[in-house]
Amino acid sequence: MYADRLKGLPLFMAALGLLVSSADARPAKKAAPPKVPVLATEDVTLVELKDRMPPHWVVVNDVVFTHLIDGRSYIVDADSGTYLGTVPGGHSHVGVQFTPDASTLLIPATFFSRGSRGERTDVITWFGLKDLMPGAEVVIPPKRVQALPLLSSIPLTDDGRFMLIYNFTPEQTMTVVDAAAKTLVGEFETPGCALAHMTGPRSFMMQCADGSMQSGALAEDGKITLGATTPPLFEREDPASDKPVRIASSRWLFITFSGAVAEVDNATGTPTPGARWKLTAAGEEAWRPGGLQPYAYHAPSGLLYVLMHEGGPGTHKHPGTEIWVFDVAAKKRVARLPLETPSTAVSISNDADPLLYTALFGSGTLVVRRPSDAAILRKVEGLGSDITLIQAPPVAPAAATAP
Amino acid sequence: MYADRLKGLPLFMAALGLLVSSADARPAKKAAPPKVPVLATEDVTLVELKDRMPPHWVVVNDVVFTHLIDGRSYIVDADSGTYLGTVPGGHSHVGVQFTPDASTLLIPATFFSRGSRGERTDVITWFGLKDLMPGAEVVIPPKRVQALPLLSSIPLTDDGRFMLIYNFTPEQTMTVVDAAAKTLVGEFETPGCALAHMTGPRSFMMQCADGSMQSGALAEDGKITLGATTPPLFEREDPASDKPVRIASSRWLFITFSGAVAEVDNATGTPTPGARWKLTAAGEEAWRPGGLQPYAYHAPSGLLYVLMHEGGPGTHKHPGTEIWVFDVAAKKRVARLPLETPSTAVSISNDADPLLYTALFGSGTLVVRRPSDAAILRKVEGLGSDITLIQAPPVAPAAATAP
Amino acid sequence: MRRFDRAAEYLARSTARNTSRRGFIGRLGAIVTATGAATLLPISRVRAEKAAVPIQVQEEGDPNSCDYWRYCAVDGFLCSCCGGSASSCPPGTEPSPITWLGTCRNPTDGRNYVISYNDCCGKAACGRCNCSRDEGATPVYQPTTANDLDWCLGTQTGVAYHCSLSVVTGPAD
Amino acid sequence: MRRFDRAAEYLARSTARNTSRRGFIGRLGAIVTATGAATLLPISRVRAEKAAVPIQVQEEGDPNSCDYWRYCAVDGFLCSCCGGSASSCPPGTEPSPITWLGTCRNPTDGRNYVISYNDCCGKAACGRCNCSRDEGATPVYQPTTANDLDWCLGTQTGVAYHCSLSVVTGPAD
Repeated sequence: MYADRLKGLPLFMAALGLLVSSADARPAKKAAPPKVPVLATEDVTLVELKDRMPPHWVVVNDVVFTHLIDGRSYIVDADSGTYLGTVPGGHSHVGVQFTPDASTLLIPATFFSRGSRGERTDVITWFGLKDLMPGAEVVIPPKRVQALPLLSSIPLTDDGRFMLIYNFTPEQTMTVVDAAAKTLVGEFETPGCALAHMTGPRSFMMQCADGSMQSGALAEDGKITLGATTPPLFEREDPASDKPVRIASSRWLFITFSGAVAEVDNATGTPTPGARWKLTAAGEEAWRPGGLQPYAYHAPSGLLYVLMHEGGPGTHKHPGTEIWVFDVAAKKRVARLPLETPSTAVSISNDADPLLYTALFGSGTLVVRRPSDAAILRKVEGLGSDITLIQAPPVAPAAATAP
Repeated sequence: MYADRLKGLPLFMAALGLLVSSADARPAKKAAPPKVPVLATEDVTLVELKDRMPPHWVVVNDVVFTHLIDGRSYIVDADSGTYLGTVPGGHSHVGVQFTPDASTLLIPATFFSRGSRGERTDVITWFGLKDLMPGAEVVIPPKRVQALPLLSSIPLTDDGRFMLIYNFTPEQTMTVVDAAAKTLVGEFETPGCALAHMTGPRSFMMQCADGSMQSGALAEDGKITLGATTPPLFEREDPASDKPVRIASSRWLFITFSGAVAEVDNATGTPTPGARWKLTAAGEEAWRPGGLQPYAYHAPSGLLYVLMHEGGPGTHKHPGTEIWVFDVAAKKRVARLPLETPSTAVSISNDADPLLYTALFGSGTLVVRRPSDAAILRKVEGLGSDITLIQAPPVAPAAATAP
Repeated sequence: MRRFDRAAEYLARSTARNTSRRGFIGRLGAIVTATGAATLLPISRVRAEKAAVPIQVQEEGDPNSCDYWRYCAVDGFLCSCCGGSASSCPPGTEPSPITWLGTCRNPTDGRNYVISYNDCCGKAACGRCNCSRDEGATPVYQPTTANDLDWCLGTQTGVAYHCSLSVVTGPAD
Repeated sequence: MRRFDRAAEYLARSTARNTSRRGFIGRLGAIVTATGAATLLPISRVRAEKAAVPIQVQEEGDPNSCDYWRYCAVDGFLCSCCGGSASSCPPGTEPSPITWLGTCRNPTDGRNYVISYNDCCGKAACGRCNCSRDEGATPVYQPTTANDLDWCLGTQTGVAYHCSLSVVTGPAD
């Protein structure tokens, strides 16, 4: 609407001798009569992204350890290596949850009224992928666990209906949000147990301080009831990582600091231990999994990618120097891929022709690799300070989609 | 009060076999019978600083350009090179104002209810040097100019009674806060003019868009009335920097981008132009002042320290490669001190035996120098991301001290 | 689109509000009142695009590089590196409706152009491709040509600065 | 001092509140209810000091270095580099009243000591001397020995994490 009025503006301002006088300050150099047409006056435009996240777009999370209140996620097109945009987090940023149709990002965040002090407010905010603008917001109890990022502290049910938020104050509770109605359902006590690993549309498992598993279920209204508990499955000396790997709807692999694997199935609502095996063979005991995101599972191929390094106890956050690839069904290593740069995070896209991703905390660089040999396809640099988790979007539309 | 109850705690916990079991995980190595006494159980303590800022302590401001909501100031003991602590700023952090007795820091800050979005709140917060805790707070109109840091956008009157905050929305106004009563006085229109350079207990000068100076005065209740205006004193082609230098209570040096100096005195309430001279001599026209804090004036010696570099128009933010030292009364250069590292900020302590400070934006390093030859005495590294302004505290107690 | 209608409304309201006040009618305000606040709006239209709008065909240079000719007076993160382009704001941001202007010489045609350095706003700083060139930039008390100011002040989303555009508004000569 | 009285009050209130609730009485809570919440307080006294309290005379090593023996299980910014020391919080922060414990071997006397890794809280991250050693640290579902958790949760000033202490609470052997 301003186009006509603005056409004469530069001329007007030049006449005023005020706004464009900086040009006059430079030595006036008589240009040869230009042969090219004058550049057109441009509009300011605003980029829109797609309606849904393509399989090879990826969300890279930055916790910004030195400025923890300014955590954020970057969206990158891994096929082209293009930086597409950013979505804001908050203090102690974890990551996003994709709606099943990959159209929307749900981001839990913590804010203070005065930067790093003052009244604390925790919210979940909906960001449409297309415009990356903050949409609906639900205020939740200001108790969200503040820790190194764990996706199982903010799970979304497979159908996108409920979001669960693990609280630690140090009382342990779980907040439930109705993601369809965009309302708070409530806060439920989960004494002694942490995180929620989804095992079905309305069921999950928690990990408990004594090494046991606790099952939980959401009613149709989102209320949580706790169910059966296993005996302790792990020794205190070699605990299972708090970053287990989901290999089927109800089945997870819990992997200890030393690389022992235990499968647990919660299909019946009672966590049931299954096969046990090891990532390392005889003679490989010096190798351990490590990093902030040491495991990536590719469902279409049944392959598990693990960041491995040589190190003793207490090195569970050390970066991996190799990626070991396992056929989970066969419980067998199928490849050992050295990395030219150590990495603290590994991830893989969920499509049939996947891209493998790695990053080193502090590098600000996402490395896009060929899964078969970890060969570098491209690097995307300048991704902030402290990359923690790399998240590939869901590919197949889930059975139900949240409105 | 818990001391007695806690004495047995470690033992108790060891007996529980829970909290200290990590020790058990390590190979038990029988130590030779120790000859040294067992380490004492320690208390957690909290460091207190001094009641007043010594002359050689210095405040180093970090705007954190990549995470603008987390600006802050670092406090450093420049004699020892020790990092003493930090005080928080907010979005687009400028710096602090010292109370005349150097006991308290007043910090204007901008916050948003959701990190970098949401409702904006601007406040002034009092931080006692001794405990660096946020004390009183006055909420001001959320209009504080957001710009590269300028101390004349947040001046305190010499007696510490009123704080002035320059607003740009783009309407130009000045907020006044009663720093004694810790209340908001009001917001006053200052059309066409910016910043406030204090020229007496209740008077100041502003710089105006047409190159003129506007005088202003505060009544005893803090209300601002505007007074006399000068004709334009500077050409648009070579504007005076917005970082003038105060050389006496009512007198300021305004220095243009090319290094022309104009003194203006507001003793009478009518800004009166005085001497004009140049930083550069014949043949030195290629040299210009530059940086984010290009000038430091040392009142006891009457010496002006200027960051100079070789460069043409448009280089007014370029780092200085030399410090030129001028005797202001004589309008004469007395030294030319090459710097081994370019610097964007220069400052000097206000005592009779001063330390000279420099920093380069992005380096995170404060360099402490001998004023006579700019020789490096020590460096303080790890001071965040983006050092903008270096502030030395007042030395002599001012005539009046605010309660 | 909705957001920019709102921004235009804001400015309209802002102008209306200020006709009866001195605050906006000073040495700076003179420009505004003489022509209506809208003339401080180098944004003629803002439309959403499926992709960042590239530079014009007869241009040369790399808009991801600080050397690119339009950036002669920029100071900030280049939107080209942040999911936008020299004239497109990244998704999820809002262009500042008012801003400051510089003049740069296009090496391809030898002409000087008035460049509008609108900020894209409402998200934390992008942090990529920091570029400070400052040619013709003035101190903050001359705001219409000052690049030290955060120009997000007219936006709905608040003053948080994300990145800077460099939009061709027309020839200067 | 006032602040820590408040912290103690908080915990006292918190315990009282929880005696009638299941939330604090689980596998973790058992420890608490058996002994009273105060036993989760490795802070026996907190007093203000004019200077950071140095390491003990019979110790060796540089507390500004990540190699220093007490840091065997730390994960964060060392308060020693932030205006404090291994046992002193920097000015303007508040020690976390509850925390997690590790066990480290003092090379000078060959003894193992229980180290309390209290966080200093209420200010943005210090950013100096980041140190991650993790010996004996457990996953977050075993919180009493987990260093991935922000332990500022019991403070008055909020959960903002500034830096980490490494306080000798006694011999472990």
